[in-house]
Amino acid sequence: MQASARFALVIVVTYLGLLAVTFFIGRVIPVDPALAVVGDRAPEHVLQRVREEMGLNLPLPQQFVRYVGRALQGDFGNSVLTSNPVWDDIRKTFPATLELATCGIIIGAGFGVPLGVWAAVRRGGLADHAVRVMALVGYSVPIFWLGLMALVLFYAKLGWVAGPGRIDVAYEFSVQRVTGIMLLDTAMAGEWDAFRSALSHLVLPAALLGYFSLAYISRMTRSFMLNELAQEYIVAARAKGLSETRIIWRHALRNALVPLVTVIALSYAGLLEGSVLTETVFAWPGLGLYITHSLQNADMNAVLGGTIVVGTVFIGLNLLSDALYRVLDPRTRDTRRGTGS
Amino acid sequence: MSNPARLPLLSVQDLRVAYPAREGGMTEVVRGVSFTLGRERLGIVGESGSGKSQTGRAIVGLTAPGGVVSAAQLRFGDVDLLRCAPEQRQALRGGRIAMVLQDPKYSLNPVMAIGAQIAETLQAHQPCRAAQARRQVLEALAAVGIEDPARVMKLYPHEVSGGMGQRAMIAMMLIASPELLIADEPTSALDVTVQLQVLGILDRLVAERGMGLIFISHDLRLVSSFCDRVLVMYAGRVVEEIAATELHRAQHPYTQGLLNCLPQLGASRHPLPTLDRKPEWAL
Amino acid sequence: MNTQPAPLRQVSQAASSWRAWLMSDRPQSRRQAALGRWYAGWRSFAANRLALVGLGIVGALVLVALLAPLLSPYAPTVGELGQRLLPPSGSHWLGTDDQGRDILSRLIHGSRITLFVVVLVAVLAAPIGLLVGTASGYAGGWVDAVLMRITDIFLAFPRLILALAFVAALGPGIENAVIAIAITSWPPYARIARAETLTIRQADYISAVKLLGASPLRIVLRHVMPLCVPSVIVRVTLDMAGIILTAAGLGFLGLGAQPPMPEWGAMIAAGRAYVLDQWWVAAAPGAAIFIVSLGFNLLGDGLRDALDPKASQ
Amino acid sequence: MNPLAFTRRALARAAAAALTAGLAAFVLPAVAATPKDTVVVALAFDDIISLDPAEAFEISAGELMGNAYDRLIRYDVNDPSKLLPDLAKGWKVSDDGKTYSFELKPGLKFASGNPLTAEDVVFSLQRAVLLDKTPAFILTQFGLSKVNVKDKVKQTGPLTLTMETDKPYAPTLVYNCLTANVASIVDKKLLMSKEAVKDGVGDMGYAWLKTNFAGSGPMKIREWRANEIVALERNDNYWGTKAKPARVIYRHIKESATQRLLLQKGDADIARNLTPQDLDALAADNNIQTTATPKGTVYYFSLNQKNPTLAKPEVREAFKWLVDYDAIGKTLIKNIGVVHQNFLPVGLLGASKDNPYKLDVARARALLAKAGVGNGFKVTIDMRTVQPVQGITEAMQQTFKQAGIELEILPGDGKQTLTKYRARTHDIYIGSWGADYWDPHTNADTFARNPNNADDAKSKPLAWRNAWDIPELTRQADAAALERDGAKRARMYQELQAEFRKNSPFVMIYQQTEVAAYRKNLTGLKIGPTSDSTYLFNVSKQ
Repeated sequence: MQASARFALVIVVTYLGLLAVTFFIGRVIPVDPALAVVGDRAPEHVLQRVREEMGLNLPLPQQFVRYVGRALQGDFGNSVLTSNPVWDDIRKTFPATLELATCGIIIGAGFGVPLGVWAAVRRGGLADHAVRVMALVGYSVPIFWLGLMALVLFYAKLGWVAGPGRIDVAYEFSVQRVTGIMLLDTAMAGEWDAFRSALSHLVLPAALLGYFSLAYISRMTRSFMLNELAQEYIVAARAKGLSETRIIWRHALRNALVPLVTVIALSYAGLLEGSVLTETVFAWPGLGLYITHSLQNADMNAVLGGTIVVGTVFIGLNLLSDALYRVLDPRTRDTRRGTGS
Repeated sequence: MSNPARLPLLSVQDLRVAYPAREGGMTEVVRGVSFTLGRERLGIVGESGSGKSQTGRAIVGLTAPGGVVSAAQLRFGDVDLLRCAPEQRQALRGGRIAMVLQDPKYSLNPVMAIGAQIAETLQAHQPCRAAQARRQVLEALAAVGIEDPARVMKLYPHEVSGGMGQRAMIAMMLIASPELLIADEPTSALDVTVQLQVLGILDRLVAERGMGLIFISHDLRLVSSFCDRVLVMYAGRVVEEIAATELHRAQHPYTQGLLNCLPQLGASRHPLPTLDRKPEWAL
Repeated sequence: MNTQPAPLRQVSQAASSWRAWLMSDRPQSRRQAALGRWYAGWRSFAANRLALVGLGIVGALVLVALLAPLLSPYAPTVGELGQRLLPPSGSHWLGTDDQGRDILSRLIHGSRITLFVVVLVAVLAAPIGLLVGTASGYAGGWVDAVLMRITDIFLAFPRLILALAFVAALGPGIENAVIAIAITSWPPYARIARAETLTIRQADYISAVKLLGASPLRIVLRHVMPLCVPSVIVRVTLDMAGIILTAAGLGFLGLGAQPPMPEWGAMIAAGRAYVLDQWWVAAAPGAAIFIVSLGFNLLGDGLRDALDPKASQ
Repeated sequence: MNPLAFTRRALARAAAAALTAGLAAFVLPAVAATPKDTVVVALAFDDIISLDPAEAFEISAGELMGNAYDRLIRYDVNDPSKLLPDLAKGWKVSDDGKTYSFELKPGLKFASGNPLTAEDVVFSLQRAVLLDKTPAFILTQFGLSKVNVKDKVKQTGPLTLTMETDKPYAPTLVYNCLTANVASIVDKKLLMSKEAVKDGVGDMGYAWLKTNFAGSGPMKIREWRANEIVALERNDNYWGTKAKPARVIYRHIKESATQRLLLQKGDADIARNLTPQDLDALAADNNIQTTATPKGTVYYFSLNQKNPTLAKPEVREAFKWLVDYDAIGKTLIKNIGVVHQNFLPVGLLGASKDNPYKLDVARARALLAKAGVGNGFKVTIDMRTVQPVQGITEAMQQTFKQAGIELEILPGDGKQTLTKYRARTHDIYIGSWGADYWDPHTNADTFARNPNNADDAKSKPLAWRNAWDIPELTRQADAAALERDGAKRARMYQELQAEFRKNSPFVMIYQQTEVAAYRKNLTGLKIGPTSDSTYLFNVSKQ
């Protein structure tokens, strides 16, 4: 009870912090937000009028109060750049990022964990080095460059996958967007051609993001596994005559999963911030691109909206990983059923 | 002494265990240990680092990666442990040779219910239905003197006391009814009162099931009171082998040293005897 | 890595006796113990070939940065439009860029910027993280609460966005990029330092120091922080690649480095327009970034295995 | 939970992911070739902020307006000096040159189906003035204001209307201004039905129209998804010949390389933002053709006269001798621009083609010495990080150096540099200026007019932004705007440009040529000289 109250407080504080930081950024950026609205050619009086409408002439504290006040009422206003309510924009852009990030993390975790386990089991062996190098390469390549190269190869030269964008123009309007997640929408509509098109647009960027999170996840898996494999209960398990497979997957990994969920959750959060660079290269209309573009034009309403979403995602995933932590590790469940003897 | 008519349960000739040294080359931690074991209680005593645990693990086949085990002979009943395939070694482990480890706090898997861990041993050696397994687990827990097995089964290691944990450990190791049990300091992590209970249980089960037991400990008194025969190890060698009842006649100064360190009721405690070590013993 | 302490020279006859001395498990002096520890660390580190490769790469980077003027065949910022976008050749090993500048020379000089960025960010961010982390970990209570909230806020904020914002706010210039990256990259260190502190705080010798009446400040600075340093160092080394990439990303988005500065990220950004035909313009700096960050990663990885008992063992 | 199952699941997911990846890789063909009735355009349109013709003033938005909204008159894309009727059947100006009257074609309809009458035209013009958004000045410069517009623009019959100006301007100027987007005709009935009233004041459908459509042009704007897609659809109620494509879809693609890939794969029919290199490469591809048109956009850099050094006439001239126009023309702007040293882009009335300046370091040095800064100085330039501007700036940085001028480049995003520029806090600014409407006055107005150089001036033309105080030129420019004799007017602009070339703090570099690359199976694509005259509705596809 009291814990949950403290937790609520924490969240409130975090949000206020996000608000403050965003506001601060919006004011320190040497861009006149009004200029973003009226453009280069605007006569002075138009610019001034807009500045007043945006309350840019008020003293800063007053501006901040207004800003927070509106935000607290959930009114993030309209985006200057898209003329839409910020929430509408986010409802359009976030699913795009969500789709990409989710596929990315599935690939990343789905391959990263087994690879990490493999490396740990074959510690110092060829497999270990192979996985290590592969992962470190993942850490080390500039993604925008790799992305473009991948496009050239798989899209332009080989024609295995579809190019930039989320779906072929042919289907752009045939499928109506319910969730905004193309794979779901197309599947729900039963438009399998559209589904295939969406999928083949998704594969490349998702694989790329997947690879990058794979790099991190496999490394962490490895070190967690090494840690577990050194434990006494592994010796016990061997003494019981269990097969290595069972010892590794059921005993060691099962324990390693406990810290691993946090790692995975966090890299998922990382992907959900939206990778500006990937989204640029693949013309993917996602959150990262939205926030960056808004930021560069001092469209602070949009930036705030985006930031709040990212912040929420971050907090949410932290909660989720805590919850999973409890599920996975009985020691964290505070049930004292035990007795001595 | 075991009955010579039957071939010994375990015979070890010139067992050596070596590990790669930080400074290149190999260092031997067990240096030519030999003994044979029937269906009896053998104690191995020595300070930490004397190689007693390594001897035990080498027999079970749990020498840590990097370690090299060699011996003139290492046979368990009719099986030549040196030459048999890893699979067979694995089948033996927990099946015919079991090992109880020191501290249940670490030797039980923290995220698995105790019952599941015990059942696992059984399943690994004599596949059987879940219900069947459950029944056997309950029996095993009861056998180690746990009143309400049904409840304990569902508990996780962190939820039980050390004593109960160690009993569970024993149950886990005995459920596949092995012929040889190696107990590596099974009680030194427990508080004294509990120690005796656990030893009692161990004693009973070994007797009932006619198992061979290798009891590894640093506590000479404990061993002498509990075993038929005692190997005294120092620096990787057996310095003395002696029947528990003959201990007071021990020849080797090291053994005597160990004995003198044991406080005797009535006798004055001053000056406190100290254990002296002579390098030549290690030769 | 030289493990021979000057004052004790006379002891040394042969290297082997040195090794013995270093690895004796009964060190005579604190120094011997410390050196012994380092030596052991170094041995397990050196056992990892990949880590040595990493060390080699980083070493090479430093060397190149130092000798840049001697190594580079041309001036990094002077070019001629007539000579632009030449493919790799005898006279221009890596070809020329869109301004007709020799790419190799730019890469070589760029190494200085990269090094500058990496080192400076590390030097700025790590201490901040250490200070915040240890302080909040040791003090606990509301200090902890406040500091950790702040950390969380920074963590919850999209990182590149934050960096972008700060660069935009601070104006162009590599130094500002460095500051921006530093500001965005301290929170993880704070987290680590805090975690370590929480465990260290319980240690008996800390209470001992307390009994001796040391001030909290002194305890944190002298007794807690030093113990957190290794794990933070490891983390920093592992992050350096990330730092390089972030800097490159900023350069790629047109922030940070000012033309004609041969900053690698900016070079990729410039080469991006020619990536399909004059691929080498972007590929060369791309490869450079790749190799260097790979180097840092291998190094950090090795360090972790060597220093961090959890990961190794 | 069963941990083994968990990890199995992880593996299963891995397998699944791998499978789908593989599937996509091999089963799926690269789904090339867009639908026959749809023209797909790859274009960077992140500049669009509104679809309301009274407000939209960005390049990409302009193109949409041109395709989706009608005006009274348009100019001939093939010869901009000729005017063509659009909605208006006829037009004339009174003898005193202050009253313009128009007569509409009969039976016009909006896309909505509503009839289009003089009422809508009057409403549209008045609305633009009353809303007073950025482009409103194109109309207000003729003396229209919020106060008087209701009587200055009047409906005189169901199909006739008149517009009064405060001075007898050159009719071509007035007409040309009426071809601009801001003079587009909007659907009064529809807009008023969408009007949002805030504290008693109606917004004339402004809020709604920002993201919607109320026009009568050949195409309808179906949807605008910012930074993703814009969809135009054939307007079947169009009064004239119906649009050729049923659908035109713009996809927002920022990278030239990406646009090129899409075009070559056939996933786009037209690519609009290609770099010189990509254009060169495409020349080899025989599925691809290109079309080019000189635009009304000129690139320049300007010296802030608030900086005492840059204010010296010799220094101003020196800079003009320190740009390697030749090399830049051959490389950085090859295919996408031609060197041009006058503020009027070629194609506008009276535009001069003289380009006297070339790279001459010696001469520049002499001038600098004369100005007393012979041993050089340091100066900063604010630059957008976009090509070719950045390339040109870096090239200049090198040539300047030869004359001892240290040029520090301050890269920044567009809005950032602009904020500084408008505050007159820069040293040197490099940028571009596009004609707002097809008349010389549009550029004269900003380059050669500075009615008030005070910091709090009402209008802030480029001359003001560089604190260039020019009462004399301003007078000449105003006179030219009023000159009704075309030939005479042309001459006046010639003189303006001559003076400007010599003494202005503006170094004009080049005039943009817009190039579009398109697939062979397209016909009828022509890039218009202004952003609002690229007509996609004429494009057909086999």
